[in-house]
Formats: sequence, C-alpha cells, structure tokens
Amino acid sequence: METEVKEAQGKIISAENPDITAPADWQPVIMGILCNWCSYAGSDLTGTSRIQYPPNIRIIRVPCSSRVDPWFIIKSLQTTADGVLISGCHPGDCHYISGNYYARRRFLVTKKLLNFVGYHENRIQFSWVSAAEGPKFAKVVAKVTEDIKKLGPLHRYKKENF
Amino acid sequence: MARVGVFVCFCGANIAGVVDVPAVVQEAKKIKEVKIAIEYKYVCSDPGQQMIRDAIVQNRLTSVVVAACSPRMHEKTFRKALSDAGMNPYLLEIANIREHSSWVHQKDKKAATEKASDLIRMAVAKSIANEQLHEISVPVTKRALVIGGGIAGIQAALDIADARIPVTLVEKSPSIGGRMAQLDETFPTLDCSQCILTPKMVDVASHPYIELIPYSEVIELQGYVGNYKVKIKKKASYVDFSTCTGCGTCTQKCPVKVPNEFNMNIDKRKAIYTPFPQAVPNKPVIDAEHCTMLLKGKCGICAKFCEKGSINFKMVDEVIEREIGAVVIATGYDLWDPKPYEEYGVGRYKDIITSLEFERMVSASGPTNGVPVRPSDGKVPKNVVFIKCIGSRDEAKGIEYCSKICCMYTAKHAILLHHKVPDSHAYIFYMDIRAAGKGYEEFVKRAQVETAATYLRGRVSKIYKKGDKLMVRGEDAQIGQVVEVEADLVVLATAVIAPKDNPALARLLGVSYDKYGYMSEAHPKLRPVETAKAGIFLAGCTQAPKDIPDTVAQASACAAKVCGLFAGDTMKKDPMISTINNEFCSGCQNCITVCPYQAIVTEEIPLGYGSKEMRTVAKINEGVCQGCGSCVAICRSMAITLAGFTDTQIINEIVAI
Amino acid sequence: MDYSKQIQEIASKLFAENKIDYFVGYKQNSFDDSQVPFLITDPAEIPKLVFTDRSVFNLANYLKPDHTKRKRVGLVVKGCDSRALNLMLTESQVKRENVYIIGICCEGVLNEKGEKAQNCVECVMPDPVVYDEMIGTPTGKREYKVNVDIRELATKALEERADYFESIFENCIRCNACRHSCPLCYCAKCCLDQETSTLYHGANTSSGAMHALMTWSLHLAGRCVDCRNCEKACPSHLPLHLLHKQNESVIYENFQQHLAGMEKDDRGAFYKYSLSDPDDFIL
Amino acid sequence: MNVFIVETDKTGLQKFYKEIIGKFETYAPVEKFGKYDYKKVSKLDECDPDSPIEMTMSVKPLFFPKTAKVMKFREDNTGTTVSETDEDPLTGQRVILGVKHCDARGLQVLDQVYKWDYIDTDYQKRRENTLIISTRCDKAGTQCFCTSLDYDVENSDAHDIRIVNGLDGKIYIQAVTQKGEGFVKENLSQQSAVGSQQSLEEIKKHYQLFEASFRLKMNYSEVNAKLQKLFDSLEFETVSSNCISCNTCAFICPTCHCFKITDEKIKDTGVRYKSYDSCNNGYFTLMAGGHNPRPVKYRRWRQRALHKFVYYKERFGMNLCVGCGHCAISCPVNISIFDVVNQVAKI
Repeated sequence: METEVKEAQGKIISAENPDITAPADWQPVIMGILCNWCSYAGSDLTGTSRIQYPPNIRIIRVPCSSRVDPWFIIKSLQTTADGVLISGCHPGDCHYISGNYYARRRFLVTKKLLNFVGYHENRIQFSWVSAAEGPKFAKVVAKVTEDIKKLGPLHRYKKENF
Repeated sequence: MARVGVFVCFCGANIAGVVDVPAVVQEAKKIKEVKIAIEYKYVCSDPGQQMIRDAIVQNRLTSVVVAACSPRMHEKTFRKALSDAGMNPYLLEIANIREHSSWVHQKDKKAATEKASDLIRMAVAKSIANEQLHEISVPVTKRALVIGGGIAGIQAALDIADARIPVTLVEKSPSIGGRMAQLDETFPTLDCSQCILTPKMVDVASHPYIELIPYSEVIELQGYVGNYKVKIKKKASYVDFSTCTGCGTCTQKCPVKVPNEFNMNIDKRKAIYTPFPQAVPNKPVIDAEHCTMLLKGKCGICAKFCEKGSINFKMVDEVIEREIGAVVIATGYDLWDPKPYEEYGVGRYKDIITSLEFERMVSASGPTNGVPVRPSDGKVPKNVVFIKCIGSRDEAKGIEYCSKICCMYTAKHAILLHHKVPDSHAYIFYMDIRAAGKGYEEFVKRAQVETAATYLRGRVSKIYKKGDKLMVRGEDAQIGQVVEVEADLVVLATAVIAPKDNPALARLLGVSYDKYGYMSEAHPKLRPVETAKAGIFLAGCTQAPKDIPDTVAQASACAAKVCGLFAGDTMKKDPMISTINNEFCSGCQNCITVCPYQAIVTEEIPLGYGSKEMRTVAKINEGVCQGCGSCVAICRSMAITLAGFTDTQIINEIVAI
Repeated sequence: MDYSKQIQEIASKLFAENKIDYFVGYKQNSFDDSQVPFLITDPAEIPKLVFTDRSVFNLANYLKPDHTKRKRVGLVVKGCDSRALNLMLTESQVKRENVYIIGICCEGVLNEKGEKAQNCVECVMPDPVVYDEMIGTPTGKREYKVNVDIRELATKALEERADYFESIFENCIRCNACRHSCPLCYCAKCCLDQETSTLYHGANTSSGAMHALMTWSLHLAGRCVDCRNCEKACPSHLPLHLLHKQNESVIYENFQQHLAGMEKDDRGAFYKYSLSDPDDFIL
Repeated sequence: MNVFIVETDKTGLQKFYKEIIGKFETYAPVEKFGKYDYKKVSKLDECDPDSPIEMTMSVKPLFFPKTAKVMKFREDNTGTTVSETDEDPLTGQRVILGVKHCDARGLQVLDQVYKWDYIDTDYQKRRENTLIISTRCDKAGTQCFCTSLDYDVENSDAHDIRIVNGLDGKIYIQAVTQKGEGFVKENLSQQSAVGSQQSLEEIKKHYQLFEASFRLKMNYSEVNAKLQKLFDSLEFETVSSNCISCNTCAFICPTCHCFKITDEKIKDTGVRYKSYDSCNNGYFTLMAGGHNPRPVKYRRWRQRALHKFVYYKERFGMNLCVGCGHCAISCPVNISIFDVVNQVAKI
C-alpha cells in the first residue's frame, strides 16, 4: 500500500482511496488523549519550554491511560479525527500503579483490530511521555502529524455527509 | 438548558501575542449554549475573578469555561471563584490555550487561533455534561510513618512528634543516623557532624511520640490517604533488645571479622556489632550473613559471654502492622561507583579513594583516628589531588545532573586535610565551582586562600603510577596547558545517586520516580515535598541531591504537611471518583480485579423491586477510590461512571470540533 | 458421535434424584437433520433428547439470567461450550452448585453444508474443561493455529481488506442477534443499548454497525471461546468470527499464549497484565 | 384482475430483465455472504431474480430502510435550524426484480399502517415510484405457509408484474396492475405472443403444483379466532422457552415496522435517524419511569404472536404475518411463528 500523499491539481488525494480528495491546504485533525499525571504534565512542560510542534492535535485530559475505552478511539476516527494519539505514563510510572499496564494490552489489541478492518496503523498511535519529557511530547506529535499527513484525510465510516 | 460562560484570558502577551483572542471570543459566541463570552487581560487576577463571579450571577450560568493556562496551574483558583459566586466549583472547565496553543504554535498564529477555538469548543461541550460534585470527607488515622532514619527522617519524625502526633520511624540499618553520622565536620561552618546529630538521635529514641523500629523495612502499604495500613518487616537481630544493656562484651569476644561498611570498608567490624559507637539504639545485632553460629551452627561465643542471656539464635523476622495516615519517605542517597573511570586506574591503584572514604579517615572516630593515610602503605599523604564531578554532569559514563554537594565538601576536605596534615597540599580539579548558599562562597574562598589549595579548572585525562606516586595528568583550562601533578593520594568526588532500592520502594508505595530512581514530587516548584499520591511526602535526598540545611528544611516542611493533614478529624477528598450504577452491573467482578486500590467490594441487592432473591453487584468504597478510571474502561456494561470524566463528557469533547 | 442414549440416561437419573429443575439439551428438527436447543422440565420429554454432530448451538447461552431464573439446571456442553461456561462461573454469572454439567468430548460438529465446521477443525480444546460427568474419550489439548481466514486476509492489501470489512458492516442490520446468542454477553444492560452509546451510535448506518461490532468484539477479546453462536445467529450471515479470531490471535501471540476460559479463575487477557507485555508499538 | 399475459422463454426473460436494468434504477437479489439481499444492480450477472426463498432477505428495507435520515439540524447562537436531509430524493422510477409473493404482500400490509393516522410521505413516495416484478416460487420452502393465511396468493395483486415459470417450459409475464401492463407494453420490446386462456391455465397449473408442495398448513380462521381469547395462556411460556431474544425475527420480517429515533451530532450539526427496533428487545417497552410491562420474554413473544395474528387484523383487516417463514429460517434456535401460534391455539 502506498503511503505517499499525492498532490494533483491543487488537491490532496488520499493515499488510501484515490476517490477522496481534499483541498491542498488540508490539515489533519489528531485527537490526543493524555493522562493527567504524566503526558498532560509533559505537554504542559512542552508549552512552558516553548518547544514548537504542529498545531493539528486537540488534547483531551483523562486521569489515566487506563480510562481510555477503545470506543473513544473508534468514535474519534468515525467523527472528527484523522488520527488518534493516546499517551500515558511510562510502564512502572503509572500514578495509579498499574493502569497503564492494563491499557497497554487493550491498546495493542485495539490497534491491531482497527488495522485489520482497514485503518492504517499510523492512524492509531500510542506513546509513553513522562511529565519531564516535554521535548519528547513535541517530537511524538510532530511524528504522528507527519505520518497522518502522508495518509491524507480519513474517509471510511466518517459521518461527513452531515 | 445549559448556559455556559466563556472567559478568555490574554495572559498578558502570553496568549494574546499569538492567539487572536477577540476572534476566539467571537467564535465562542457562536456556540448555542454559550450565553456570554468575554476576554480579559488576566482572568486569574482579582478583577478577573470578580468578572467571572458577576457573570455567573447576572447570566445565571450553569457552567463556566475559562480559556487560559493549564488546569494544572489555576484550576483551583477558578474553582474557588465559582464557589464564591455560589456555584458548584466542579462546573468549571478549563481550555488550556496557553501551554497547548499559544506557547507551542508561536509561528503559526492562524492555526493557534483555530486550535484555541477548538479547545474552547471542546471545553464547552464537556462542561455541558458536568455535574455538581461535592467533596467527600474521610476519617483520618493520626499516625505518621517515616521511612529512613537519616537526618531527614530524624528531623521529620521529631517535628511531627513535637506536634503530639505519633510517629513510627523505620530504619533499614541497625542504627539511625544515616549518612550524616559518617561525616566528620560539616560545611560551611565546620561543626562536628556527630556533635550536632547525636543529640537529635537520642531525642528520637526517648521521644514519647516516636516509635523507633530499627533494622526493618516496609514491605506493604495499602489503603489511601489518612487510612493507610503498613506492614513492616523487622529483621531478626538475634539480640533481645529488651534485656540487652549494650555493654559491648559480645562484640569484643566475637571472633569473626567483617569489612566495616560504616567506615567504607577501610577497617573491620565483628559479626555481632553496633555500627558505630554513638548508635541509637545502642544495641548490637548479629550479621546473619557472616555469623558462624548462624551459618554453620558452631561458635556461639557471644551467647556464652552475655550476662543477660540476650542472644537468641532462633529469632526470626517479624512482621509489624500499623495503621497510619501519612508517610514521609526519607531514604537518602548512595554514592556512584567510579569503576567506569578506567583511565584513572580506579580499582587498579589503591591510592585512589572516594570522598566518603576520605571523610571517614579524617573523622576523629574513624578507622585511622582522624589522620588520612595512603591505603597502599599507610603513609600520611602530602600531595592530595581531589577530582570533582566523578560521574556527575557526565552523560557518557555517569549521570547528567549536578550532585550539588561535591563542590562544597571538596572545599571542606581541602580545609580538613590542611588541619590534619599541615604540611600537605591540596590540588582540586574542577569543572565549575557551584557554591550558591549561605556562607558557601566564603567557605570556598577560605579553602582557596586560607589553606592555599590549588584549584585547577579542567578535567583529568589520565592517572598513572610512577614509583609509589600517582601522576595525575589533566588540563588547566585557564592557562590552556596540560598539567601533571604528583600525588600521594587521589580523592574522587563521586556523584550522589538514588538508593538502588528506591524504584522498588516507590512501586510498593505507589508513588512515581524519575529515570534516575529519585522519587518524583507532585510539582517541581509548587509542591516540592508532596508526591502525586496523597498523604505521601518526600524529605531529603530521596527526591534529589541536597545538602544538610536543605534536607532539614524539607523534612520540617514534610512535618508541616503531615500536621496540616491531621489538623481535623476528617479529611476532605476530591469527589472525582467512580460510582457504580448497580442496575446495570452484571456482577462479573472484573473491576475488582483491575482496581489498584482494592476500592471495589461486592454487595447483595434484591434481584428486582421487592424481590427476596438477591444478586451480587460491585460497589465502590469512596474513601479508597482515587479516580483512575481503570474500572470504568473495563466495565463492559458501562455501569461505572467516573465523576468529572464521564463517557458523555469525553465523547462530547471528541465530537465538538 | 451419537451420545443421545447416555444423555437421556443421565437426564432421567438427574430428574429422578431431584438434582435439577430443568434440563437443556438438543432436539431433532422434524423437517431436516438440524437440531435445536431443547429445554425440558418434564421427564416425559427425555426421549426427545439427542446429541450428534449436528448439536451445534452453545447451550451455555441458556444460563444467562434471562433464562434461568436461578434454578438448578442440567446442561450438555461440548469443549468450546464448557470454556464459555467456565468463564461464566469465574465471572459469577452462574453458581457452580446450581448447574450439573454433562461434558462431551467433542469430535467436531458439522456446518450447514455437512462438512466439519471450521472452528472444529481449528479447535484447541475438544474436551470439556469443567464438568460433573464426562461422555466420550478425552483427546487432550491441541496446538493453536491461526485461523485460515485471518491468515488469508492478513496477506491482502489494506484497502482491499477495508473494502471487505466495509461490506460486512454495510450488511449488518444491527439486530444484535450476535450479542444475544453469545453466552458471554450476559450484561444486565448492554453498553450498546445505553443512553450514552445510543446517543452517539444508535443509528443503523455502517459506521454505527462498525462501532457496535468493534466494541462488541473488543468486549469479547480474550474471552471469546470460538463457539460461533454469533455467526450462526446472524441473519445476514456475516463472518463475525473474523473479528474474534483476529483478537484471539493477537492475544495468543502477545500475551503468554492466552486462550479464553481454559483455566478456572482466568478472567481473560484484559483483566491481567505482565510487565513483559509488548511495548514496541508505543512511541 | 388483469389478464395481460406475455409468453416468452428464458432468453426472452433475460432480455427483458437486461432491458429494465439498462433503463431503470433496478434492484434485485444480490448474493453476499451466502445471503441474498435486494440491492441496486447495474448488470444482470450481479443478481439472481430466482434466488431461493430460504436465502433471501425481505424487500422491506427498500421502502422502510434499516436506517433513514429524518432531518438535519444545526445548533448555534441563533437557535436550532432544521433542514431536509440530502438523502434519497425519491424521484424517478425504481424497479425491483425477483420479489417473492409473500414479500410483496408484506408491502401491501405495511401500506395500511403507513397511510393510517400519519402519512409517511417518504414511504408513500417510495411505494409510488416503485414497480414490483415478482417471481412466483416453484416450490415452497421448509418454513413457508403463505397459502394458509388470509390472502389469495394465486391472484395476489401486491406486485405489478408476475413471472411464472410454466410447467410447459414457457415463461409467463403477467401484468397484474395497470401500471404493470403499461410497463410491459412499453419495455418488452421483443414481440412475443400475447397470452391466452391457455396461458392462464398454465399459470394455474403451476400454482396448484406450488400449493401442493407446502409442508406447513394451518387453518387460519380457527387460529385467529382462538388466539383472540388466549392472552393469558401459559402456553406462551413453553413455546418461548428456548428463545434467546435475539431480535433477528423482527429485523428480517417483511412486515415488522417498529423503529427508534436517535440523534447524532458532530460539532454544531446533527442528523436525526430512524432505525429498526424490535419488540423482542427486553428494553423495548422500558418507560422513563422505570416500569417495563414486558420484562420477560414470554410476554414479548405473546405480543409478537398476537400482534401478527390478531391485533393487526382487528385494526386493518389484514393479517400482519404473511407466511414467508423468514423468521423461522433466520432464528438461531429455529422457532417458527407457525408452530408458536398453532401450539398456543392447540391445533
């Protein structure tokens, strides 16, 4: 499968389905769900350190990555987002002791399942970002944004015909 | 019908410099539920808060969205403002348009403005589903646990106990005192460490509100703030402390000699020993790893000579349980092993020692009776080279951070060397001199001027042996030349590192730790003594390298925190916790499995209205629940709701943009 | 494989000894050679009980609260059914003392075409894992193989796979028969029926169906025992096993070869963790 | 009764079909996952108008779709604006091929409820703009019992055109309605013989053979009469004992017409959907106050059986069940409404 985004006649053509196009200035929307204690604090640190990253991410705060029900991911992809980034504490650092271990299992299965039914694996990404890793957060967002830009707009199961 | 007020903050130029605030306000006004949208220079200021309060009353708002800095910053401030206006404080949502927009998209003002609008839209959508929440009160057990009996633990325990709150002090080694007990004199005043520490140690032992449990470790912590249950493993000492008088005969008679860790293995101790003469409690313990009787069943000389019959070889580890309300962690520090410095010949040359070994030698009660000697031949050294930043500030071999105390103690060592061996000369290789602190810079000057220590700015590249001398080759960056110093003794100022047990302890206690193994504080500036887990506090080097004054200050701060926590009979608790709708609960009990706090129990409810048959469902213990939401996400029937982060709220956010 | 006689004997014995209030087995359909579940309270109906390689339906479904009214029940289970039952026991849905389990060492059942069903060909545990009485000779646990359809689909291009699944979700009519036929979907109120969920996914669109089926399969991930009741119940004949087998293969490969319902007190792969779980997919 | 009949053969019929597909928006049974569903076709090869009754879903979704947009709405500070959906303009002629007689009858039954107190304009438009070409089954399916009910299967006028595979090898295209006759005249370009009295007889013969192939036969009037008095029968509990409340029967039934309304909203725009629902669902009758009159499945089954065989007949004069047997075929535990009503009525 080709992952390069094609540009023709001033339009972006989805790498996943050539019938879907978007304006040349199309920007993806990435739904970022961050745990309160590590990743949200890390993203705050990115801000405090004035480290710049692409403006495509929209951040939702949850107490712990284990609060993330897979249907948040599915719902995001079906409605507003072109990709999802979920971030929590590093293994062993969970503020709630073991939350991210349970979450990690669910994330792996969810990611593989969504990939299996036709979502590119880069649309569903996970990261561990600690409260001290402001630069890492910026790097992760930049990478995810870049990946999703390459894939073009998400068209499947979208409720865009509203 | 929801009536939302949106208040957008300029934060001076912090937000307004990038985000087009008036445009964002216009955008917010388009949202159906938004009744009022206002911009203001500093919403967190008094007039700003007054504006919110007025708007709430005038517009009969049902929820409030503040678009400003991170909720981690001012959530409490604005909640209070809501409260003051007679509104439930949990009807507040914060759109983080500073840390998440203006500060990170400074070059793309259009996108930053769009993003700010979206974040506000999300916050408005979430706030519509906000519910009124009320703080929960939980009873408190007024007893504190202090882990670690160094100066931090001692100070914390004494301060808490002085407030007439019982304290349990747990120390891993046979005596309290910690690292400070190993020091000779302390910078910058050169007080005798023992002289200022021992009275405090004695105070601990005799304080009516302190229960001292030496030679023991914490093995389990359960519960939640105000209501913890701790299990302490008291290691078998094989000496009955209740009858032992501490006469010391056993120690004299014991035939087994073991390297003395208190003296950095420079001399030997016995298998039955007190770590140092002023130990508290001053009772010996048997080192089970070396005692012949315990290993092979032969010997037992100590028992024969003990008049009180206090020796009991059949003693076993004992588990002590205590109910406590708060924990102070004061586990101290370790020193970095300089082995990776192979070019210095560490391990090959006996006359390269660490600073703590030097400290023990110059200590009047130390193994060499206060005179530094060369380990190779026992001669008193004349030229001593001190090398700083061994392992510290060294990404290649050691750790990245500065160990903070080495500059000062090396200056102290130079002075002490001069005092003990007046005809000696100290050479100090350094990267920078960091002497910020009261009287510190003056102290370094004293070392440089009074004792005429030679400070050489530069790294040492190589140490090699020439006869019985060590040749130290390094760079003097100030003159830009390679210098070689002929040294009798080389002292390495090795880095301060976190104790290797820290991560295990942190996991056991449920607090987080950083990549070096130091315990993490809740906020680096504003909550430096709290951990993220309520009721657990940090004192001393368990959090980061510190000198004694800072450690003592932090320990007292911990005590103040603990006393604050215990000030009332009950404690207020954040209401953002899970609740179970037992109508939907199918009773599979999977939530019980994943709950990290054992906060979920089962209860029996009637099968249907008026039914005599019962069915089992899950129930949250609201005192224990910390609100992580693990149970919420695994509950297949969506019977569990996490207040403040309900499914509806999160999905509202997702579909809002 | 014809154990009709033995089952009839055991059923009569249980009724005679008053150990059960009702019995769940299979009955022959009059119009063809298929069988249907058969619930009896009257011992006179015992001669109608049969068990052959046409006894397909997973009877553990009849232990769901909707059916049982918490009475004592005798039940016939095959290998896969017993794993589902095992999970229901672990998840406190059934009291062990209320159910008398007749475990069959299954030799595989037939599909509509008369061939051995795919899940039976790939069966890992033909013997009952929990039972009071066992019929047949146990043959032991078999090697786990990744489902052939999964392997085939995995080799296809992403877009092709996506089209295929979109056609599945388009054909879904959201009748929820899959959920009701699953013995492990016993929730007091399914999340898909709840306000929060219906508010956002109530419609019968293909994205709604996608959400419903994905959520459903994730709720069964690490719990599905591959009895394929769902697939047999689906009026649109959707290959629902694909979702479950995909999850199962990921879980088996990554989480200590976990298979659902094999052991007592095992709640499924999502309710435990290991420090060594794969981490490489996380940035 | 219209007697406009055209005789043709297999190739003639195929040509007729091809012509229709070329000219009109055509729907026909298309196989997917081993099940036939009525889908839009562009080529005759894609579909099979002679699909077996056991494998075919009902034609209902083409008139009452499994989900339909009711309206669009937009919420902002000016209030809520409602607008028409962009879905399905419902103009232009549609043709459906291969409809079973029972399915067509189902539409006739549904018409009653849709033109009752509230006129569902979308449904009416779809009905008016659709021409139905039925293929009469040659043989009854295992669960079929259409001939036992209250309508005349042989002379049904629920469809516009009927295709009969005559026993003499000929294929008869019989226009049943005016609309059908016009359609045949206009679109059947090849000149085939216009049917005579003889072809009528052939069609009758075919029907007789078809009628003889039924496994299930019931005495409808007796069942209907008895059921009217059996609301409190305990037999409902027995017959529904192995029902798993899976809703399949209602969703695939050609005459079930319950639906639910849901709103979906993204940002400030939303759509109101109308989707199938089923009375077999335990929460179907749950009221806001918490009371549920049908919490157990036998009550739901009673509702289903009596609604199909008694209530609808009382109100609209037609039996709601058309005897297609779809529910029994799709039921995972093979419960047949035929057995249920017979067993309850003790016939």
